[in-house]
Amino acid sequence: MTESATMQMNEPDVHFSTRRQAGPVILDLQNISLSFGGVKALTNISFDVRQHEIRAIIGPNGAGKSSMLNVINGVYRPQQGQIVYRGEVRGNMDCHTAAKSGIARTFQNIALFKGMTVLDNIMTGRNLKMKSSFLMQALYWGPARREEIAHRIKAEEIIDFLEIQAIRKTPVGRLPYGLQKRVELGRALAAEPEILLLDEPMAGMNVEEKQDMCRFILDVNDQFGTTIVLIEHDMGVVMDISDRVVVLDYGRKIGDGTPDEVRCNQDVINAYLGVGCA
Amino acid sequence: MLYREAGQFKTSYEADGQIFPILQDRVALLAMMALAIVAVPLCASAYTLSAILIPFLIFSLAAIGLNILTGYAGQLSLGTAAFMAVGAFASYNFILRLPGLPVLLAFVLGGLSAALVGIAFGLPSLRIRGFYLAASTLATQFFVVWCLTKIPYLTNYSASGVITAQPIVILGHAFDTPERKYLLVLCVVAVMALLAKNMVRSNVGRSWMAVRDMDVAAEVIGFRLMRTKLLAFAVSSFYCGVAGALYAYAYLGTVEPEAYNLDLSFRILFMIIIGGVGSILGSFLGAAFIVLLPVMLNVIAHSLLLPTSVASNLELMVFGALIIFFLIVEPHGLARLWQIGKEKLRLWPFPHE
Amino acid sequence: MSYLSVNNVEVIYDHVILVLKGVSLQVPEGKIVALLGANGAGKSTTLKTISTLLRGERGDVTKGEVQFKGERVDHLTPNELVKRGLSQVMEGRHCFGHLSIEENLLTGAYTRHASRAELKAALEKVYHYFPRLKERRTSQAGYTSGGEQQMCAIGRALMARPSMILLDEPSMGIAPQIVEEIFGIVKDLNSKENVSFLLAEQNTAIALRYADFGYILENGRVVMEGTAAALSGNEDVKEFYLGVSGAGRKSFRDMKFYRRRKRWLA
Amino acid sequence: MNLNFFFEVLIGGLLSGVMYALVAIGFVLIYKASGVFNFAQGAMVYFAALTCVGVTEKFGVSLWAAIPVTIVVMILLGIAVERVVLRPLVNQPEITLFMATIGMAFFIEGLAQLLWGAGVRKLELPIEDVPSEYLMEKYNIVVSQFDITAAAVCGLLVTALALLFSKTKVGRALRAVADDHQAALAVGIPLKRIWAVLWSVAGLVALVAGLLWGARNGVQFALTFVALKALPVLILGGFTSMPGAIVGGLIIGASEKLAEVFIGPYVGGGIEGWFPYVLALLFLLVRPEGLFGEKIIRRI
Amino acid sequence: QPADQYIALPSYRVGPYAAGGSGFYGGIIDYFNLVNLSGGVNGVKISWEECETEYNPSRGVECYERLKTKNGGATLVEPLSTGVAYGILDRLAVDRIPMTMIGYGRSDAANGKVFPYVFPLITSYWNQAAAMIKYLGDKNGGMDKLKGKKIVHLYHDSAFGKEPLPVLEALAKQHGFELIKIPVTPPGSEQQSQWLQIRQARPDHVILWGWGSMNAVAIKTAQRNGFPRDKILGVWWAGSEEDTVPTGDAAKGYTAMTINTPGNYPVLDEIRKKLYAAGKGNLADPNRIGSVYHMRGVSAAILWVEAMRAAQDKYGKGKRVSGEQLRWGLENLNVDEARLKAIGALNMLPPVKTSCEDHEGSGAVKVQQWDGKKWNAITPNWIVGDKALTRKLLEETSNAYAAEKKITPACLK
Ligand SMILES: Nc1ncnc2c1ncn2[C@@H]1O[C@H](COP(=O)(O)OP(=O)(O)OP(=O)(O)O)[C@@H](O)[C@H]1O
Ligand SMILES: Nc1ncnc2c1ncn2[C@@H]1O[C@H](COP(=O)(O)OP(=O)(O)OP(=O)(O)O)[C@@H](O)[C@H]1O
Ligand SMILES: [Mg+2]
Ligand SMILES: [Mg+2]
Repeated sequence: MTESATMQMNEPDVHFSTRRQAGPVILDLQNISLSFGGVKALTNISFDVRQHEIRAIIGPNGAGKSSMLNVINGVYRPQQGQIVYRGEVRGNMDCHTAAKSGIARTFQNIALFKGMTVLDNIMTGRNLKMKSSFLMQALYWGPARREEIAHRIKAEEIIDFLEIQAIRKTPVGRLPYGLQKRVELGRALAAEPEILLLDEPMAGMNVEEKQDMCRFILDVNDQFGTTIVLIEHDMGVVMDISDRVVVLDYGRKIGDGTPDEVRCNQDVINAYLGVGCA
Repeated sequence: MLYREAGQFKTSYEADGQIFPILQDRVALLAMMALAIVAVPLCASAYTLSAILIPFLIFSLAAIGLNILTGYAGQLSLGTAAFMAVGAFASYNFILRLPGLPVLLAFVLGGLSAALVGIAFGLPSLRIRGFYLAASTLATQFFVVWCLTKIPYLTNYSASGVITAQPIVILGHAFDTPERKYLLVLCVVAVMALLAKNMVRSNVGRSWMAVRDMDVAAEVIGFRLMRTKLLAFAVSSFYCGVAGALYAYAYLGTVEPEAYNLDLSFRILFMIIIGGVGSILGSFLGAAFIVLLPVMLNVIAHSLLLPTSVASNLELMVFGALIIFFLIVEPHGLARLWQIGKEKLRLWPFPHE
Repeated sequence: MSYLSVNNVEVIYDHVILVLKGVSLQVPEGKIVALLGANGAGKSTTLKTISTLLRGERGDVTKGEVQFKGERVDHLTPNELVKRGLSQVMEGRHCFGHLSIEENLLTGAYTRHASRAELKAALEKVYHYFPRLKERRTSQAGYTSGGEQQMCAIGRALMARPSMILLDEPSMGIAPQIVEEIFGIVKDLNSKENVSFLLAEQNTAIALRYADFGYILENGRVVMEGTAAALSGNEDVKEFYLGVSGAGRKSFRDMKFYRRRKRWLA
Repeated sequence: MNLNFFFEVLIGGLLSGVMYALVAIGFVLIYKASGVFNFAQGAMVYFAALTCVGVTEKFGVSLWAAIPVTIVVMILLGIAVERVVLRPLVNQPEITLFMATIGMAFFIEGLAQLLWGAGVRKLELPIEDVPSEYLMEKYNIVVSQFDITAAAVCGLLVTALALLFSKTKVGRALRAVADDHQAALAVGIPLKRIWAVLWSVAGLVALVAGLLWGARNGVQFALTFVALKALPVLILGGFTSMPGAIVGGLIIGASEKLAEVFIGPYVGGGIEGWFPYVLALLFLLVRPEGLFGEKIIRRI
Repeated sequence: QPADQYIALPSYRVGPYAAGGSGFYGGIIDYFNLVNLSGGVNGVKISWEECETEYNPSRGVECYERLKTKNGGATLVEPLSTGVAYGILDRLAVDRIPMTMIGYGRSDAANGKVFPYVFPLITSYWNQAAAMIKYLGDKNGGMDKLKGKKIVHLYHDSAFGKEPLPVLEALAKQHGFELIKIPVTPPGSEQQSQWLQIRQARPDHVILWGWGSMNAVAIKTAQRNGFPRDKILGVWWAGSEEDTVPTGDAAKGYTAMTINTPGNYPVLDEIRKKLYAAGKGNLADPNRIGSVYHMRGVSAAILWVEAMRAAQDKYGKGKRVSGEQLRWGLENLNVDEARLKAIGALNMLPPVKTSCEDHEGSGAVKVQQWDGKKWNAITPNWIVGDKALTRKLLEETSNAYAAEKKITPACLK
């Protein structure tokens, strides 16, 4: 079952060689500063994200990585700086507009809807694409019904892709941590986003599960061309799958570049990695 | 092993999306509906119909309304009775002022008026949460009842401020006997319950639950908090409004605003908590529990030949104790208990998966 | 005699979901024991069974018993267990959001009848381990970052000065350097203060590096146990838990789509 | 407008507010320390007052002998509540616990009437409920001596409880429990004992409120309704703040009286029922956690 | 068909109004027991069943529906609750069960042409309000002396409190006194602002149209604000021991309306002797015998038993009468002083004579005053207010009701 599902989603593994090349800059963060009361979470940070790339953000605990993601999708409003998204300067925007413009994300502390099943959680991801009025939905009739079924098919594709068929009707609250992370990814994918923000998607997983997760991320990036911004503490993963890495420390940017550049950056080694490059 | 899904394969998402995907459930439901429509009016006594079943159905409807707001959208409300009052008094006035208005349409208009009031009082929920909101909904409760006692127009200048529901006549048929009233209420409740079930299993319902479970995340995903919450208030109040109108028209007949007091709000709240927060079925189970339990306790207490005051107090104590007991046994309510029962049945004869 | 022993425990959630199917394990005094296993294997459940926190989650221990220091403890309250020297760091942080970091740490010392000076010393020790916490000591825990909360949860458990600690995924969400530090602290406490550890961990490599002994849990059953060295040497463990197969470590980029999924059948 | 009258209304309102605060404290105590919104507080007030009066009647003892007996009863009640209701419901959602307290309210009301009868009783404290002559003569303002005493008692209670919460280890533990039962258990906070103590203290607070309100209005079932007066106080002051209860009480008391006297006549009167709620609600729009309540943490 | 005369009693003995409920229903049952001890009504035993309503309309309706079919069908019902009474109002004519509303409920129900099955016996709120003004006029030395006086109507802000307003307003116009209306939000556990307003207005009299705990609070707050209690005149719901006892000395001098002359009567002695001495009394506390609520219960039962006698006289002595027949009995009551004397209740309640037009049958009340220990009547004679005025109002509103309900007013045979 698992295999057949994977089969229909993926062509044989030849595509590594044909990995998409990173395109033009899609998201440009300029001089972002954010503070909470006295705590400076981010100070004057600039970096960009190119289309189709996997961009990692790393840094010690409390460096401001999650806050950065929150700024990108409009949960926090930076006190300073601007965000250029798809070539347009983005004014103060709330998370709803961010979602509408194609930014989806997962959360560090899993933010699934605990009382709903896996399938329903994934369906919520498609809400922006649903058009029928609530009266139609109440009648569950005609277009509303067709729409629901069409979206259900999409959701099922994602379920197959993430290999979580067996738990589609389980309330997410009952799932073990690792699977919840996977469902959260599914919910974000359901929105068919242009940019996917992932906050520690592999925390609390063992190697095998991390491998699965990496595979999903790479596939998404690959097949749908989704741009991915990733926060992760597992250096193995970050160095292996990301195209470029930003390093934050105490709200400041201390490094930016390809994994290999970053790995050998002395500041980064001091602040975060601890060990030098080979 | 009567109850099992094994062998019932769904070949389309459409089939899987049915309200009751399991055949046995569907059969049981149809049988129950048939029973309720045909057998009950024939066999049940006037007492059962007019003192048990009608209020049970009306309270179930109100409980569905509250469940939409509290159970699905997560906004704890203590003002249910106020919305019921708006529904009742609005229906009364519509019929009074617009002669010839069909009664059912008046109920709908009553519900819509309640929905408007609901939206107005739902606005604070955008900022206020949890018990703060719950306590604030009491403002609705007191304010609405106050308005109804203070504005004589609403009670048609009746000296004592009571209204007397007009007779229910639909297409020339008078719904005046318990049987007919019962059938009317049954139909209204069944249709509205079906609509509610549809809502909660489609996108609106998911938006409510998302807001309930984690509103920040819901916003990030793209739900609009304001629209979602206000819609929940509106739909919920609509249901309560219709229930309130039925309460006046099909049950009490003559009502004073006091009939929609805080006590009633609380009773409906009990229903959804005992029955199951976030479950349409639970609304029915809870209503049955709260309607029947006091009656049963009363009958039992009196058959024990205790002095009446002792019996009445014991009744109250047992009622309270049973609420606690059920919460301890299953904090998610009777609906959850029912579900566990079904799961057990499915696994039978094995104790667990 | 072992310090902590779990004998043939069976756990059911919600009356119908059987999660642990007869788990037995031992933690000898002064040793570090690692509990490994995939997601949903039942590691957290095992730990919660030991610390009797299961009751609050509608889980029931239907079989088996837990002994700590030679005494049956499965009927005790968590508070009595902490008093006897057994603390738990729960999965998912569980800091008291409205309390400041320092207040969080101080609640950890609730069961101790410590003087002000002693408390201060204990606090300093935690701050010494986690300097980041010292910086954030007055912030409400609810507003600190994920990693800071994790440190706070670990620090809080240390405040009780336990003789045995159950650690549930201490490395989750923690920067690699600090992960090493945390395990360093574990080793430190273990060797200097003879504290025993039972740690559930996904980061198998590091867990086996520091542990003396390991159990592997699959589907609610112990499928393999042995010294840490033996486990690290096992081919299956290598492949599935350490991510190295015959040819050495594979890049995460080059994962095959269809892997041989070996599952232990018990 | 007659200024003297204005002040009379104001002062009367402030003092009534203190009486509300007295009940609100009981709520705050439980909420702050366990995250439970205790709906049974009103029933406990009634139960305490009725027990006190019932004991004097049944055993023919003086009030001073009955109070210690009632204290013991309230402590037993607290222990029973923990044992029977709270312990099995550890770690359940707030709404479940809230519901359980409603069940408790029914039980306690039934029990109170079963034990002592449904009759209406009088309770006389040795403080006369007549206008203070001193204030009457000096400032020509009518303020009851009783109310002044009640205010003093209330102030004392609040100070003591506020100190308990902010300065002691138990206070800290209580706040921890309110945040996360499971984690509180894990760090070794003896939830059972703490809850039993807490509910006993809440029982004592209820007794104080019951005695004062009972002396004011007579000991009768309606004492359970004073809880409704305490709710707006609670949301205005913040569920988690002792000083909030007092300040909220003063604000609510004063503004509701002023509104009733000076606005009421224009709209048909009787606005006291909803005015405090609407006021509190408007206030919450500005500060959703009340005046002094702990900020609700919403973060992802 | 059972031989018993069966009465449905949807009562309330718990909750906020338990004190009143237990006294009232206690009185009824005591008197029933007394009658049964002496062989019943011409040999017909009375049976009854109680059902706890908690004063809640919805539970009251359930109780009514449950009780009405038992024992071959209830022949009379009395809920002592306006809400419950309204809830079953429409059902009575269909079920052919008469309902009494002794001293409460809608006043215009006294019109038997529109409300054939409803009997607000002895006094309705309107006649009571009229009598209050009459009393105040007399107290001031004549109705003309009321001119320019200030009377505060302090009322429970509900249907109950608003009921007397039309009468009071009409009388204010007629006699030229100023009526100041001050509502109290139920349940009325705080009245500081109202009493400050009253103190400010310096009225000559305060009518306390209160209920339940509101009364004690009103009296206490009056004391706290230094308002003389003897200027307060309560409606009968504010004139029981339950309203004054909890206030301690504060109620000394307070006056209230009553339909029973406080005191002791042979019938009460008999109840003491035959029932309580034998341990068969209904009240938990024998000291409450003869209390206001208890006496009212006994009075209600006396009138019902008289109605049974009247009906039996017409439809067959010694036989149980049906609800319809008992309705006739209630409509043709004639309990004069001689009859009351025979019962041992002379002066305990006013004579009652009903007719199709007048289901109230009396409208006479007394004023009583609390001396700190007990109630004492302070008007030797029964007071009757301006009945012509209330009659006119009654015709108007009941006919409006009939029009709304499409009822053709007519007397039943
Ligand atoms: N809403 C907030 N209010 C106050 N302080 C905040 C808030 N959000 C974040 N902070 C602070 O900002 C800093 C950065 O937090 P952030 O969550 O971005 O860290 P992070 O890099 O994601 O760390 P980790 O790896 O531990 O998750 C932290 O010190 C945190 O305490
Ligand atoms: N409260 C609960 N109700 C129902 N099922 C639960 C509950 N908690 C856990 N489970 C189930 O029990 C199984 C074991 O869960 P547990 O949390 O012990 O796994 P774990 O090994 O700690 O996994 P992870 O590595 O993801 O933390 C899982 O399948 C999970 O779905
Ligand atoms: Mg983070
Ligand atoms: Mg775990």
